[in-house]
Amino acid sequence: MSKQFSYRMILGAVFFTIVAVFFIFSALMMHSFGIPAESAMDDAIITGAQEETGANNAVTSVVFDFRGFDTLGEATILFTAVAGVLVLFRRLKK
Amino acid sequence: MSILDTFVAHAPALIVAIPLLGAFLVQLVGRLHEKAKVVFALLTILLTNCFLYLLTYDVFTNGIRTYIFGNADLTLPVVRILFEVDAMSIYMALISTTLILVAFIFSWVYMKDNTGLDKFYTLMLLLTAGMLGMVFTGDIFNFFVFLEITGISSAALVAFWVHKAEAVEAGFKYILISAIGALFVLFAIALLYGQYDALNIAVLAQSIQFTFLDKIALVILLVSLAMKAGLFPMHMWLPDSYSRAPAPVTIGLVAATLASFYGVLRVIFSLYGGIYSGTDLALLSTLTSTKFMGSLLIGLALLAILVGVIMALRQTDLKRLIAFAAVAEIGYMFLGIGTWMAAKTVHVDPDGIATAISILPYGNLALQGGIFHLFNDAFDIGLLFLVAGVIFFVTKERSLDNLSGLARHMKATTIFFIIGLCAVAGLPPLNGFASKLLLYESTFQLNPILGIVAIVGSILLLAVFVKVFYAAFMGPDLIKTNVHKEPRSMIIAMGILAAVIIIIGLFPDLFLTHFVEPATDALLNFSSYTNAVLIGGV
Amino acid sequence: MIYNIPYLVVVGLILIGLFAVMFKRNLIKIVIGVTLIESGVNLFLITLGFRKDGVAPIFTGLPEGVNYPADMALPVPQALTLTSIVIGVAVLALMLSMIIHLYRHHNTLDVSKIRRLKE
Amino acid sequence: MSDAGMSKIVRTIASVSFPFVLIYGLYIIAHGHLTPGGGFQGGAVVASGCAMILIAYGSSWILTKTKEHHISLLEHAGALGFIGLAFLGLLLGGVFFANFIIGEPILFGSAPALGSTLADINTGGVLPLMNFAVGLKVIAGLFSIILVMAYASGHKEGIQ
Repeated sequence: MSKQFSYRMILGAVFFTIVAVFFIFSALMMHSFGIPAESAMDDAIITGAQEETGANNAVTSVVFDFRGFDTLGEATILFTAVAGVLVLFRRLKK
Repeated sequence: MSILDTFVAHAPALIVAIPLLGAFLVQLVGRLHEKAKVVFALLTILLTNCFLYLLTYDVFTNGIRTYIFGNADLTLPVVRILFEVDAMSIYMALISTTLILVAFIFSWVYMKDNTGLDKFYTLMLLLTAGMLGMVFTGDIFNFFVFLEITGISSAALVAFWVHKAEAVEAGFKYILISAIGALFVLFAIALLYGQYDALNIAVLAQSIQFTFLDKIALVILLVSLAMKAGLFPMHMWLPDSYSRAPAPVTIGLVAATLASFYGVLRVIFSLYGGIYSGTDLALLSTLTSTKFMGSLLIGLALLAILVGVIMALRQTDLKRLIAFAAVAEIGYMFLGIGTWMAAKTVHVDPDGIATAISILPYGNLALQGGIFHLFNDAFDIGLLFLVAGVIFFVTKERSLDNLSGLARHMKATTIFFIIGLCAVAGLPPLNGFASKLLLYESTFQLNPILGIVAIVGSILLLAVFVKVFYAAFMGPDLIKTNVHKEPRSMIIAMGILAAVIIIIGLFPDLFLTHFVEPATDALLNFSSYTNAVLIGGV
Repeated sequence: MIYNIPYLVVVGLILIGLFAVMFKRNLIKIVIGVTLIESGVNLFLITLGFRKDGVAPIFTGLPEGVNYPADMALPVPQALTLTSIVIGVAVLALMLSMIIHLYRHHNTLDVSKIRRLKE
Repeated sequence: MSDAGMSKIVRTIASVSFPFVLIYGLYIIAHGHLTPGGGFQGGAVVASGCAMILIAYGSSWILTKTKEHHISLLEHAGALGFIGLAFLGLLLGGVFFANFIIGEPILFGSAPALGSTLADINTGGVLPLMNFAVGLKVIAGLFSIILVMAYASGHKEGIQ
């Protein structure tokens, strides 16, 4: 246990406490569970899902249509991870 | 509608989609021929650049352009993802694509002895797509997705030389930092979503009330994005990953760091722009918090400058030294934002009643300086990293103790290093001087000490690099005899950056009026950013 | 206030994860901490989308008498959570691969013994 | 460990239950636009089935049956299919990610009646196609991650 290490521990503990206090406060100040404060966007999606996308499953309609570009990004992330893992375990000699 | 108009209309989507498509294809193309993947990756970036130049012309003449995915009509409430491209996004995208183009040219010879090159180019293209997505998107969750793409691909690239323990360690640090940072960004997004049921930045910006939860979300967003941008107390990952990655990847990382910095700008000026960029009297109650945040950013920025420079003085590893100089440069950029925030003032009439809020002129000057410096930092630090890469490639040495007399063998590299040195230190004929002068002037007006610290930082940077110059380029010849000339592709790559540095150094006014000022105005013009979405500006 | 217990659970999960990341010295435990934070954030997103007495936002075989959209859970947080889970898997895979390499290089998982990059 | 495979009992149970896992996963993918599920979820189910086979038989055995780059090819096919559908939306529907099939008299083209309906697979436009593309991508992607990591934990030299 070097001196620098304990110094870091104290700083970390202070930081952690601050984060904890703020997070607990924010949890207490959220709107009540089960009663969304605002739902205009989601209501529009639920009503529009069948007509606009032809899907009975509103979640799928969000995933692939309303927010399709996010899903492209998500598939890209999986692709990135596969490429990354393959890079890390590649053969190093030609 | 002519074919060119069609291209411009779809350019925002295509600029992100083309590198993605290229990334999906490059491994298949790479099976054809050894060099095919490099050529293909270069062509992809060039095509992206073509669309970007078209879009640049359009945005700088016609203003903000939006692109809605999946449906051409904008319906309220905004349910679909949309891209919102303003001058600031274009400014960032130009920097990123140019740096990536240079990195690809540089990697032609630099990476030729490595295996797994097809995946290297895949990851580089994904990194490009991620950065471009980050700067173009107008949707905050989409921003998070692209932040993750950028983070994951760059972490894998940092660890590209897996046979070196330090590279893997740096990669692990990077992915840990970026994963935690991104998760906290997501938490903040969820806080905002839970209150306003919106994910579009413009819609959120319009409806934000600055409640306690909004403040927490703001703090989380700023801290995690500043961490990814390498601001002072959270910069520890930056020298590790910058110095251990292959040189072309380091260039990409510089651009990725700046994309995170762009996130900070977007959060302050667009997402919370109603509070921070507004000058309504109704904002009087938030003025204290604005000024406090400004002072906090100034303090951290000054510490970043000093710590970066002092740590750079102590380094013997060339790339690590440049990385600490990069920490200092990032400090200058944050100094610009901080000064802008602190430069708000209240006008009081004789009865002591506040009549108006305004931003002092030097505030805008400081912001311009910061944004100008963003560009200069990318190119100067990028050039220096390339020089370090060439030295590493030729001599296989990274420690300054073992380098000497390089100027005898590598004339071109020496010249490029001198250009980079002068630009980073902010010497008059080059671009670093123009932006730093703006920062000195404006910060000096806020508080003389700030200006003095900024100047001292620059002088120390000069000292650092002069020391490097004497250690590495001057002095007796190397004992090693296997020093050969630098390959031509590397000279071209460095030449592009040096040419940009010199041209902008010679004509800073033109660049300032045609690029920096529109970008700054786009950031400051909060209502046009929100109105482009809310009052259908398709 | 009593209805905010789900949010407190979320915050608890995130804090446990953060604690593990900040104070544990075993690499695997640090990664477990990251996944805990991620689960906390995912849970937070899902709790935001819940509507009291709501049904899943799926029209196939929807029971009689459900008036939508007022009685349906919000679909967007579920889609966001899906995205976030996949991102979590990707990050986890890459982290574990790097840990395998670090273990090969150093023969230990202790952070304090691995750290070579200092200053 | 992961390389040697496991006992005969485990192998037999794994190979008997694998087809059921496969069919269940494919069902989830195919009905993604109608019932809970979709490309990611179904793909994860199938990939976990593949992981079960991998654990039962060992990564070396798998690598004698198939090569890693074949799986990688499948993943590319999935990714290209997905982004290709998005580009087709640009060409045929006028916008990137346009749902260009819905309303056309082709497969998946019809729109469902509003409100509570029975499951009709012939709806959803590009959604089922995207589900398939993403499903393929997730199966191949997750399986190649697991395969490479399992192989790497037993062997020093890299794969491919």
